[in-house]
Amino acid sequence: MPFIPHTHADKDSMLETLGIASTEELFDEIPKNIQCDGLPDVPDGISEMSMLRHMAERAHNDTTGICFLGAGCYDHYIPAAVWDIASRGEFLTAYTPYQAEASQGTLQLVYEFQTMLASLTAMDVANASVYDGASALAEAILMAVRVNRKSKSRRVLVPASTHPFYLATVKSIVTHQGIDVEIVPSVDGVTPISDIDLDEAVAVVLQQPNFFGVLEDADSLTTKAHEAGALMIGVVNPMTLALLKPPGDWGDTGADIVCGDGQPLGIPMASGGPSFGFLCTRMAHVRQLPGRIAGRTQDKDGNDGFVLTLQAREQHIRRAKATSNICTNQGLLVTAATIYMTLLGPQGLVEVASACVRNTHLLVDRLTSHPNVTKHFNTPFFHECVLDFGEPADKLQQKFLKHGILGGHPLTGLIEKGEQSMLVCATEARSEQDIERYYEALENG
Amino acid sequence: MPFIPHTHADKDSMLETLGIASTEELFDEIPKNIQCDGLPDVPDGISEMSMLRHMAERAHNDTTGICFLGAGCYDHYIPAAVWDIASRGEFLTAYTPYQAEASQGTLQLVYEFQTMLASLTAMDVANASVYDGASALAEAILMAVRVNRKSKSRRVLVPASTHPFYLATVKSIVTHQGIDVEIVPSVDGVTPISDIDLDEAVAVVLQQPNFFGVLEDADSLTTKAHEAGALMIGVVNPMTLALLKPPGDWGDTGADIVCGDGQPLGIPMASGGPSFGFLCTRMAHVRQLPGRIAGRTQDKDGNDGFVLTLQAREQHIRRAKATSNICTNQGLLVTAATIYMTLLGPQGLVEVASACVRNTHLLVDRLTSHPNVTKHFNTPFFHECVLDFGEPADKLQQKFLKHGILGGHPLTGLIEKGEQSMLVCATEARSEQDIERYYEALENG
Amino acid sequence: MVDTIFEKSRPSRRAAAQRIEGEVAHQLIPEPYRRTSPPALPEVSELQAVRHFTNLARRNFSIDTHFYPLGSCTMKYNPRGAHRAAMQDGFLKRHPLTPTSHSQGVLACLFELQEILQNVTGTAQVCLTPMAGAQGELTGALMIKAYHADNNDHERTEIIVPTAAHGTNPATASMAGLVAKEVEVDADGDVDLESLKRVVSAKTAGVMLTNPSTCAVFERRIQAISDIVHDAGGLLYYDGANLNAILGRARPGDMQFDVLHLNLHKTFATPHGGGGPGAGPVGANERLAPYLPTPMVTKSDDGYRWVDESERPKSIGRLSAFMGNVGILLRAYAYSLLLGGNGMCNVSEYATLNANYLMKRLADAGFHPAYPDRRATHEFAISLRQEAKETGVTAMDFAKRLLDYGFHAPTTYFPLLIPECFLIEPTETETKEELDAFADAMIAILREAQQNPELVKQAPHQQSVGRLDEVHAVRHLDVTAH
Amino acid sequence: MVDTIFEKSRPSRRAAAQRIEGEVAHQLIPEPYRRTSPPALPEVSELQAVRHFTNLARRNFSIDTHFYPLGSCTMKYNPRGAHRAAMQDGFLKRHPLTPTSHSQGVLACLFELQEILQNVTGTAQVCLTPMAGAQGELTGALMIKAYHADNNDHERTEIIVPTAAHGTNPATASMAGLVAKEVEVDADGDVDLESLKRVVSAKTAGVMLTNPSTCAVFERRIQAISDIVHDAGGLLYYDGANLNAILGRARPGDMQFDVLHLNLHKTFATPHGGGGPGAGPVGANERLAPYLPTPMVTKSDDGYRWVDESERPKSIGRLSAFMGNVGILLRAYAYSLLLGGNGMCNVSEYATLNANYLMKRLADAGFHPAYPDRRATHEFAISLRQEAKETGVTAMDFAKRLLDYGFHAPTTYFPLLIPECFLIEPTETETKEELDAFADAMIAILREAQQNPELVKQAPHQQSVGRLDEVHAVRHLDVTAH
Ligand SMILES: Cc1ncc(COP(=O)(O)O)c(C=O)c1O
Ligand SMILES: Cc1ncc(COP(=O)(O)O)c(C=O)c1O
Repeated sequence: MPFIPHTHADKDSMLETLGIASTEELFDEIPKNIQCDGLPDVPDGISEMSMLRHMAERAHNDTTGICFLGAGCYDHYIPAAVWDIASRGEFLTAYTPYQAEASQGTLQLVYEFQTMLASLTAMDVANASVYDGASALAEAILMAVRVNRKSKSRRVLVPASTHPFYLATVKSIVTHQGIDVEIVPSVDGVTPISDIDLDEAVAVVLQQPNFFGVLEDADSLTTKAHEAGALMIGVVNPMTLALLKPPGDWGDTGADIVCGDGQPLGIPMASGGPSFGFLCTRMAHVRQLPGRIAGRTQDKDGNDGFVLTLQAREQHIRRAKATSNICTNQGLLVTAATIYMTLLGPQGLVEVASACVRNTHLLVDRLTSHPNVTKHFNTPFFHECVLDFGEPADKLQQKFLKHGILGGHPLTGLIEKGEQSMLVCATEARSEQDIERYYEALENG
Repeated sequence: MPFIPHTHADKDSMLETLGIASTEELFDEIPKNIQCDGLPDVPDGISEMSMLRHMAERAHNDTTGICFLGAGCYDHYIPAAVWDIASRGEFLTAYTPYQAEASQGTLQLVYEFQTMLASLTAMDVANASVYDGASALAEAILMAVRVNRKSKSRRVLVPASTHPFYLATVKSIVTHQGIDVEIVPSVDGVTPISDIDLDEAVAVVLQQPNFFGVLEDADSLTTKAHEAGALMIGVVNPMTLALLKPPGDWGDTGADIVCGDGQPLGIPMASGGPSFGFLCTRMAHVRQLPGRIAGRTQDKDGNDGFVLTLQAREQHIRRAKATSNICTNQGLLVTAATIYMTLLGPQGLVEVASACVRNTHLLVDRLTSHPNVTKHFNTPFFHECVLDFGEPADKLQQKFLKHGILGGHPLTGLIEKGEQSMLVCATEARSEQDIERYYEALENG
Repeated sequence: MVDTIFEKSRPSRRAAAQRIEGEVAHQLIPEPYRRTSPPALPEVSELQAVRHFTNLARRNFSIDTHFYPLGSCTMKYNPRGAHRAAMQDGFLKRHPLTPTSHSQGVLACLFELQEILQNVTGTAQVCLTPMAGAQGELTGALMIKAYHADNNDHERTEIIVPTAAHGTNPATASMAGLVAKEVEVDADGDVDLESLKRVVSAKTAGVMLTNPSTCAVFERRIQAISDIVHDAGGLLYYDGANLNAILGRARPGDMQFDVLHLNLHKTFATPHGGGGPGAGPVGANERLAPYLPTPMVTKSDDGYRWVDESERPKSIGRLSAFMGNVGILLRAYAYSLLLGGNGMCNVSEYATLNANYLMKRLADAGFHPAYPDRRATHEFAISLRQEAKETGVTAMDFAKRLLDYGFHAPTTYFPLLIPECFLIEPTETETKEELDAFADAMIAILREAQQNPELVKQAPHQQSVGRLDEVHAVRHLDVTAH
Repeated sequence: MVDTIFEKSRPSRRAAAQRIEGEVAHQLIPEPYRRTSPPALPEVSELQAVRHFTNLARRNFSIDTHFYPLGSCTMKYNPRGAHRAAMQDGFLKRHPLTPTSHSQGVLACLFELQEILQNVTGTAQVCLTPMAGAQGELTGALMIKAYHADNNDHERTEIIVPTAAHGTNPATASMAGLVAKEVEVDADGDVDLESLKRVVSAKTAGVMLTNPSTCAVFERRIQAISDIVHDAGGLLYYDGANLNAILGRARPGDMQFDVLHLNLHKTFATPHGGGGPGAGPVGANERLAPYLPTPMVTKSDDGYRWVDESERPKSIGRLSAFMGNVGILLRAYAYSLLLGGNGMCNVSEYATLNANYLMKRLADAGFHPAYPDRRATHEFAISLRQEAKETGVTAMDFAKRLLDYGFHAPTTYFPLLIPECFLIEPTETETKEELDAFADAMIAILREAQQNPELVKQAPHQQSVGRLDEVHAVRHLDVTAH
């Protein structure tokens, strides 16, 4: 009984208090025919030592090499302090701060997080978290439809240059509320803003930089969307906002809703999760924002303190009319991201973003110096770029892996001639030697 | 300036308060001729990311394989909770609990540690820590000489079966106080108790199990020592005391001073340090015990609390007459060991010790089933044993390493024909497959 | 409160060990795309950051520091070993799009976890990707919809939930484009069958039930409910939030549920992280399994691999960018290895023993269990209505005062149908001594309520802040520091 | 206090995930060697253990939670990155007796650290093994003895220490079998040269000095002292506890010191761990280098390797079972990589700026620096004698009251020659705001001492316990729970 503290004496005395002979009696309200006889098909428990040995072997199996994969999940360096602090029991093993007075740590941190994210995106408010970037986009679209009551349509435009898994998630989730997701094809890796028909659209989405790493004309689309009475939803990588114009400043009056995935802010790649999704918006729309929000208030003596606020939006109060069904969110990752942003500060984040841009440009220059390799698009990119390798990307990837290089994301089916293309990425964690090793793998592959 | 928070504005305003133009002036009392111009030979600082990348490569270099080395440092399994808690900032970054009211965490923990160690050794009191097992033995000998005032001699007997590095350390340290360390040769791996001449000895040392893993006749030696007016000093591995008779119960009235290294109690091998040395004794001798001791007391309202006690023994009060010069000790390791002993409990420690004994016996049986391999001594052993391999041990060890086996400690110069012998050890962390892999390495070596 | 991190910020101060060498890359970004003013992130030293967040942490109650009997949340011990297992470099540094050839370690863990959860729930297949209970619910609702659509049964637009249901159930219904229909709960906490029969119709897509229910009693007539709903062509969804009560003792699959989710952050002890993350794997019987989301993990001769829509054409699709909260799944896998099938049976036994014991102690002291004639399950509800009437001290006041006694408060005011409700879930990992201390605190507070009600109404008194004004927070909305 | 872990213990309770499968091995141990009754270790669950020690941790002040200006101890920020670097598996799992062939990683780190420390101190060779400052001192004293013995200079049995010296200095002398002779310090905090000349003789083995001294001022006449001692045939030992003040700005080797230790847990920011571990590497000039302890690390064509007595016949030998506190050495190495030579120079600059600023603020507020005409170094002493006389509030009372203001107290009553002394060392990693807040607290306490002295004398009031009775602790010795 690994974590059960009861001694025989404890059990006996508790049974005695209850006036029963055995714990079996406690289950006498469960109809006999649905009781099962244990879990014979689940092996018996093992010790922590054996479990860790087993899982260490498994983890060891998956050590792959130098990562040039991005595509929505990035190999950034995480300062040691981030997880040392986030793993403290008081952060790790608390739950939703329902009892505010016993949760001031988490609540103040969330308030600070909201401030940072709002500033990063140049929006007024941020929530403290939905599940991930993909589900955040789904929530953003649902929110846009609730907010934009003027619009009678349920037509939402989403560029094909959006992350394909985000697109898939959006489709799974939002179509059930009668929303019509229309994909806008891209041309040369970017969304052709002037060609878009915004008639009757309730909202338009734009990912910046887009899935292919390419910079979109967010200013024009935002202005155009607003002119057409549509809301503008930005999907962003928060790290890039150290250098890129924040969505709050896009076009005429900025995006209306901003969402994205927080993984680049101090969250390990960890097979893609847990990470966290965020949503920011204008104060006018805050009551339609899903997810937890902390607010500053006062205690009975007039001292400042923090509580969960605007809970009337949430399922535990509003039930069927809630802004979302979300309850458990990704709080611990918000904690880590807040510590990360604090340790980096504005200057640190600029340096990380700059190194990512620089390294990816270096990588692209180096790889395209090889006769077989060319850039697929000729557009400005941030820290990801599509390269054509002139041979099947799947096989090439396996060859690279033999040299300890995780070379990129094959784009089969995602762009024209994608079978020979990969989306590559070099973060600040890649060195010039790493890039050179990639080139060598390419030459010797 | 990695960890310096000063902005230009801070610096300027501080200089202004000080009424000086530059920080250079603050150093104007240092004669110019001994000032140096920076540290040109120390390379410039690098980022945490670069440092960790560099040190990860170094650490990776040293990954050796399955450890069958013991000889004073043991590869035990450490429950995950031990270092998660010991690494909390409040334990990691506090110092000696001089301000007791702001250090109740460390002080109560030390008090609990003392209780556990005293119980484990069957002694009355324990200190909370000296540097390591070797220096603990040196301190124990110095202490014995102080305690045993009746004895006019300074003759201390130490068996040759004691850990050779402990012997070396003792020699470096104690001889300067005019103490005469006499080595008692061992016969067949054990100390020949009846042959020992205890005349005028002030103290006798016995390591149990001894360096060769062999069990010594501690009972007889203790009684004999006491009859001769000498103090008995036991050197023990605390983990073994789950199964072995504790020194407090040796012979007639038990050992007088017990020391050893705490590494087996939740401390990583980490190249042999930091670990901690411990010392236990009878209440009558507590004022001669070096090192920190926590005591329970009361606060002004009569509530229980903890303080450092008997500080008059220590250098900061007693100066030249102190029991030892020790100041900074190995507190954090005491913290880890206390958590470790708590998580294991008496039953867990018995299981660990049993598994060590079982595994080493399995290992010895398996290896000696090979025609070239024999036991060097034919005496009962605990979890280490000397095996003769019939070929040079140094070379054999390199062969084993090629198979991922760290095979043992070559005994060149330590026993007769030691060039072909190794001290081997299998802790609870070794599996039957590990042992089988060792055998295969032996066969295929 | 302590100063916010922004008050500690000074222009151009920084944690310089986190610097990255090299030039700012402005020139690589065409001008119209550039940011012109830096974000207002705090500018502090590394020590300031460490000290600030360490001290914030110290202002939280948590399982590691306090008894935390939050009903419906299963705040049991979160093994540090499981955390360690998931925090290994091999797992943390794995990119989600790493080829299968180099992912056999994590895939093996996930595959085995699928199998374990199938066994535990009595379902045919399990998909691990949903990222919390509520996403699991949405998954189930969408699967039910997809099933009916597949059968050209397009009129089934209603989903039935008990009045006592958790808020996520009706909210999920809406999110799935279904209409939540409430069904009454009778005086004993069971679903009222007559009420159920009235609400069931040809429009019924399904029913969502928790069993044990959110009233903290076992739904005894589950068979009858199942028959009524199934006969009407509806499906049964099991909300697994309360699985801790019956782990290894009764399986939802054996109760005729068609689809269900588990809350790994509850039953499988993954840390709650101050609000999350969790994981809400979904299991289904043969009938509904084809609709499970993607990706899932399968095993074939040449190892483990992902399965996506190409092989599962009926799947409702993808619910997250990658594979859900893998890190949490790994912790749950580690936990299930530690417990094993035998250990899981002990969980429900001792969780139930603890709840019944604490309920008895409180009842003996004069408190009022919501369902005095029923067994407690892994948790139980008491109503403080009478105490509130007699002393003016509400359940919320009791909750706040408990903090001063060193206990996190139970869940308050849920389920809504029990007035002045405390939903108390001690979990199996707490000692009898801790339960006794909690009961003693409740008794002491009751005495305070009788003798000095203001003391309790003004509580807490020993926390870093006094009772906080939630109404003020909404009226004077202050959600960012700038 | 909270209950001790023993009060939480119950017979046969345990943290069962820590079980090891298999039989108890009694039969493998001959009967006379067996233990017959189990040790009284606590029997608790894993949650109880985690909760107990987590809550104990929360009762500590520490650098990570509080300003901790403990003079002579250099309580600066301990970088988490350095801790992470040393806690890597490759380092943690290395057995100390692993062959050199498989230890090149750690050996390279240690070798480079030796080189860095040689550079930093201006010495010819450094040995890393001493495990704290005091062991470094003993090492130095033994080396001095060995040197004189080697020169057949057997009468040199005395070692000179200033009256203000740290207690470890005279204690070390005794441990080395030398006699500590005190030398006076003058009114400005410098060693009194006349006094020195009187005490120096043909019996002088050497002198032990800290510079800056424990009076927290720089010993200006170091050259003269060196000449006097060297001329008399004695050697100079440098106690490196205060190196933070002059890092990268003045090197002990350049001041004619023959042998010295560093405190890596001070100057090189390795965590103090609630009392330790530390590391006290010893450096020596060409004359004394042959006597350095073993093992040391050297580099040759085929890599790094250990050097032992066989190659260093004059060595004083071994001071620990293996290689000292390697884990701490790795942290110090990481720290020195982070700082680099340039960063080290900043350390002394800002440590000194902080100390001088805080001294000025306190002096301006009416407090009395012990050496008002001297520069502060990285620390400074104030005397509260006058305040004590006027208000009856002692330095200890001030110290206890500071805790209530959220500051760890400075070092009190050291050096002994300064009455009612506070030795205050802010370190370079604290902000100006923190220093200002500390100064404000001191001013506020002074006002309290004047207006309501009992408040201060009864302090602390806001800690987990009130003022503890140390005399009671000695009189009623209670050092184990059983
Ligand atoms: C009964 C019940 N159902 C569903 C949920 C939702 O689960 P989650 O918070 O993981 O989304 C909860 C969570 O508290 C619950 O208690
Ligand atoms: C001046 C001085 N010398 C020596 C020491 C002893 O160093 P350690 O505590 O590392 O043994 C100290 C420690 O505080 C000190 O301040």
